[in-house]
Amino acid sequence: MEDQIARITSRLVVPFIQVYGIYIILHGHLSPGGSFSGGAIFGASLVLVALSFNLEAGSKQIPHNTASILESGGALGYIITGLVAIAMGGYYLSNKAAGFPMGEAGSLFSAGAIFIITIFVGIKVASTIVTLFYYIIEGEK
Amino acid sequence: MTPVIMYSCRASDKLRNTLAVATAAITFILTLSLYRFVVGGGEIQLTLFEVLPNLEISMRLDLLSFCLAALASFIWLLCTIYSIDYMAKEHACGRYYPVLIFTLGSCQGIFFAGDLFSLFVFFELMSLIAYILVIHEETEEALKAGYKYLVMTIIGGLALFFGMIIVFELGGTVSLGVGVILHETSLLALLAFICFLIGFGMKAGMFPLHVWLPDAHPVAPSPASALLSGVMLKTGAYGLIRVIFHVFSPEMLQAAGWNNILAVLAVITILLGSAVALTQTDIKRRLAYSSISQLGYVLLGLSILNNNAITGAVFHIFSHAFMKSILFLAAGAIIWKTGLRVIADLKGIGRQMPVTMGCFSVAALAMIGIPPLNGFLSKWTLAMGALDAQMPLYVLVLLVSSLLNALYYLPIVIPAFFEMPGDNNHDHHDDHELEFNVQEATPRMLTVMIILALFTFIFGLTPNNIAFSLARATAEFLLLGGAF
Amino acid sequence: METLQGIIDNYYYMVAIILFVIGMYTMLTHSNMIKKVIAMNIMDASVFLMFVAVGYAHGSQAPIIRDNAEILYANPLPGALILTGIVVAVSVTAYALSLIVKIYRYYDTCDYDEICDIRSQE
Amino acid sequence: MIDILNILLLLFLIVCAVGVAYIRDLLSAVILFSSFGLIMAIIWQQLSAPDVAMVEAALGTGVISLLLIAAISKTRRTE
Amino acid sequence: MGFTVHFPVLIVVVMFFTAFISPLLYRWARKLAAPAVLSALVAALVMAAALLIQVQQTGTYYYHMGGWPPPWGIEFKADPLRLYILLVVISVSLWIFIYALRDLGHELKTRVIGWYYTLYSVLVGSMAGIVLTNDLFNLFVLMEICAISACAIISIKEDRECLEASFKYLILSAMGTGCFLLGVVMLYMATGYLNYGYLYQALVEAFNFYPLNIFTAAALFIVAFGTKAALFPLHVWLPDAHASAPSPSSAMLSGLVIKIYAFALFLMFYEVFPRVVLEAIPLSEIVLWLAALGSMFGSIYAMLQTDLKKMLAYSSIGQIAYIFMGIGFHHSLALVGGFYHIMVHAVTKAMLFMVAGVIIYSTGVRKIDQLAGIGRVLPVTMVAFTIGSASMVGIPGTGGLISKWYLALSALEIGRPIFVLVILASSLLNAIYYMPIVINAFMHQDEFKKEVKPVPPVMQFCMVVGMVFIIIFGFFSKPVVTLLEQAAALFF
Repeated sequence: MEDQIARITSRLVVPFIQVYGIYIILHGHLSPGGSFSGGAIFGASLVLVALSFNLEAGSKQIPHNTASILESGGALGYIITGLVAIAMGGYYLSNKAAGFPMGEAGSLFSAGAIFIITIFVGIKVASTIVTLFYYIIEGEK
Repeated sequence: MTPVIMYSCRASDKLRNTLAVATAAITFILTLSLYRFVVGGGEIQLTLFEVLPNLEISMRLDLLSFCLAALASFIWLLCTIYSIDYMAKEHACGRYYPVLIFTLGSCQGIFFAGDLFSLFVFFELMSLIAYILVIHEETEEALKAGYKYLVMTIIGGLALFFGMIIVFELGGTVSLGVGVILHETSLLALLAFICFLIGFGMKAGMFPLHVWLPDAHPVAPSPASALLSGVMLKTGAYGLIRVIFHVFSPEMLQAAGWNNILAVLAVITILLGSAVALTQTDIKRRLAYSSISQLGYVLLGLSILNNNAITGAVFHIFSHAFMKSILFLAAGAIIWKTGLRVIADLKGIGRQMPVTMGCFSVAALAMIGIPPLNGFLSKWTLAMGALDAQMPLYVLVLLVSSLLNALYYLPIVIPAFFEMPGDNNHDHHDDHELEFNVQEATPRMLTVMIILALFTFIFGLTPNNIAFSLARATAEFLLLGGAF
Repeated sequence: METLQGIIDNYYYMVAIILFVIGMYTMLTHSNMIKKVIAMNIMDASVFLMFVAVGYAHGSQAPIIRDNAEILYANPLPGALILTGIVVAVSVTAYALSLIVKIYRYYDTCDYDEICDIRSQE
Repeated sequence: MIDILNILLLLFLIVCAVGVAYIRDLLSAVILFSSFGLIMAIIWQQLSAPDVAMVEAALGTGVISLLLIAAISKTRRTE
Repeated sequence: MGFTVHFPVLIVVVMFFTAFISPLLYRWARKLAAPAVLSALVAALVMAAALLIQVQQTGTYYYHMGGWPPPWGIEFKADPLRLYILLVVISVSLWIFIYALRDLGHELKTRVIGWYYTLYSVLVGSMAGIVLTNDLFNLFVLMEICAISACAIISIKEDRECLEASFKYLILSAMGTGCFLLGVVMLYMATGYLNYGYLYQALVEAFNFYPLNIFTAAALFIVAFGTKAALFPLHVWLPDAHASAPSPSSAMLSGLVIKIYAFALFLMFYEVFPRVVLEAIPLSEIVLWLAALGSMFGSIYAMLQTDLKKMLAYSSIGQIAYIFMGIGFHHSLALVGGFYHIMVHAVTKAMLFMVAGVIIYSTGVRKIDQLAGIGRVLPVTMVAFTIGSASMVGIPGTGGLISKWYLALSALEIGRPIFVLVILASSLLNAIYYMPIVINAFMHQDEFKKEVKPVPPVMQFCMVVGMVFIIIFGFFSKPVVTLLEQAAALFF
């Protein structure tokens, strides 16, 4: 995997991939895409680093512990957001009814709870993919 | 009212023994105390709690249950007393006594059960607990016999379960207190009848389901086999009586001819049991086969379904309980003292153990049906019943089997008294000569046997004794339509 | 002829079913575990294809709100469900692969038949 | 016209699937599988489900192939 | 209604929440992880019980996630039957978890115990979700989660058998899920709904137009749930998986997981497919005969086993068949019997696996023939085993009898005594393979030779609880049966 071309290309491409992933996550409610695909793209970019350089470089980008903490944290955030809806008087995961601030349709902050949830899920997916990759490649745990 | 099941405490041997005897005695006294009430025609139906809708654990007391309960607790009391000495050199008494008392409890439960379901529950409980008695010796043989016993018991239990479900399905209830449950014949009802026949017949050692019995009874400790033969077999007969009179009705059975199934099986049981007993060399095995044939009398009486026959059957339950207990206890005493089990070795033993063998002979004679012993009375009544039902054939059967009884009991009794040990000069018999210098069994064991033998006399000598009149009353009570 | 027409009209469904069968066949008959996992994905994808085809009306547009309200939208529900489905499939795959890697470490093969041989020899 | 494109894509899909089933080299099978995924993504785009297509492209093709390759690199390449 | 209105979703959410928080806790505050799961289970139990009381007073109600009404939104349904199953699931898993706390340290490496907590909570949460959900797609997702976590709690003990067994389980379960999803698509094609209630209504009409679709869907569902619940010919994965797993996992899998799928099949048959469909093709009949075969063959296979846990696993195949019979009879009494059996068997089989776990824990023995005389050294354990096997056989006084009673009764009620025979025959077979173990354990002459570690009190406590419950089920079944009868009456 120690290939010069791959390294340089990936060094060039990775930031763009990451920005694109974040874009997809954030605009999930406006355009096609969303947290799953965005998270996957973001996670894949991290894996790409590991593949094109070496594993140490990859794990420097996002250490294992952080990844697994983020994984749990993302899911927790999702659940808590849902619970907040109950606390605010709506049903579980309810959005507008629970009083999350809604923006104007078409703008970035227009979806209330969905926006928050999307971010959490994106984090979760990205970190999960990274963890899974290391899990398989290193084969321990 | 309900016999209280007590656990003997494990702390000390003495205390345990006393407690076991005391429990049996208390049970007996409690049961007896119901006598006045029952003879007055009283009945009690008592629901303890409901397991399922229309399916409860309930208690019931009437003449029949009283008879058997009294009988059972009496024999139990005596056997427990007997056990104290017998078991003294056995192992695992800490297990034996609680189990014994527990079995008594469940046995009383069977007799006092107020509906088929509780009957079934107690029946299974008793059978499974008795398993521990059967395999008490823990020898290879005992385990094998026990396993057979267990499997047959479970098959029987399942058959009962099937029959019970059919009854519940057809009749909507399984209570014994409502009189007849099934009024019409149908395929399902026949199936139910056969199932009950299998389930209870299994316990009663009916042909062809007797296979467990000759294995299981001999391997148990003698007091336990006395109980197994004397009392527990009767639970099967009791169950059949209940089924015949309270679930089905005699008229219906006669109309449908189903009682003939029972009759045929009973006849085969009688003859087969006697015939096979002849060929046995082990004394306890011979006694066990004899139990099979004797239970055949009871079943035959039930199948004839008239007053005399049922009186005979119920009375035979009594008399057989006494007789067989004596026989097993006496055999137990011999084994306990000498370790001999093979009949041929017992020659001349009557001289060393006169009282034991005396009791044994009395019971054996009773079995054969020599007047004035109780065996005669029950056979006589049965024969009368058969004649009443225009069935002289059955009388013939009775006679043949009595003859067979004589053939297999007398060879035990006569040589025991009138031959010298080792008469037939086989070399190996000489070894036993020394062992024959034995004393009688302990007084406690003797007392028990003597009491039982006395009862055999009393019940035979006076035709209007208490047991016979009870049996008579029961038969009338049953034929009148069972419960009211 | 009518059957043929039916097949032509519903070619998405047909293809989906064919793929499903191929996937299932491969999954159950091949003894290589990685092959099994790939086949499992093909099978899942075929079901998703079918699901999306159900939601698709001929000539309809992607369900994104635009100014022009006259457009015929495809049913967004299957899409939303399949998103979930794909994620689930990916997680199953990932889990299965990690199992395979571990099994390989114990048996030094990822062929199911060989594993059975090894186990039966013991 | 668009129908023909779709049918061609679908046929290609079947070919890929059959190929995956028959190729004994696992790495090639994985590559075929990822092309299968990409075609699937295109078909979903054709079926007006762009978000599904996107997820399929990212997860189904990218991540699964990645994981598969990782697994193969850890195990054996041929069947 | 007040706050209880949120309970259905809260039960699921609490479990998932715990699942994700427990690895974090395990990392930072190791002592808190187990109590967290425990308290979550207790909370879920309390909520389920409160919900049951609530529902009995006010009747069935629906919970719409995010406030979106069906047919689009995700819907949870709370009716007495589901809550009963839920209660069984949660209480049994609470009980197993208490046992697991002690046993896990023995069977697993310390490092993965935190993950075990996670998987355990996910498993419980997803089972609760499967029970409560009222929507096919949601069911699919939860089933997958359940399958993955079920596989994972097998494979977490990293030895060869576990890994292999869980891979087999995973593949077959993936096949099941594929079939299920295809069935869902078929139904969706025919009706355009995924919500049970809507489907039920729409299918009556759609049945005239797309009978083939609906038949296919039904068949696929049988395959799917049959695979997952180990219905007879599709059971191949179960013995390996359940036997090789760590004992708490086996208890969980055999006790609860397979029953959840049986329950899901029940929901399909009674809440999704209308009577018209089921009368048109003999679906219940197929299930019934498969169940009958299963109950016999499961027992016969069990007889041939030499490994204790494997025998228990095969016995599960025989026992799950009773539940399928309860579904297949199409009679309210049979439902009562089947559901009662869900509870009884959950407790019994979980307890038996605990017993197996204790035996392995304290002596290391797994083979049946090495158990001779073990009753003398582990009395409580083997008494538990005895009572458990008595319940399996259906000895009166144990819960097993009651469920068999109802099943047999309904078999007669619909006029098919042959199935009574099947039930009885399989009980007999059960007796044949359970009883020798009990006998050998207590009555064998030889002393037990292996070294024996003392059994921790927690484990003993758990087994005693199991025994007590089995006997309670045998005698005081009335409240549960009444509840079930009411619930079953809704379907007829």
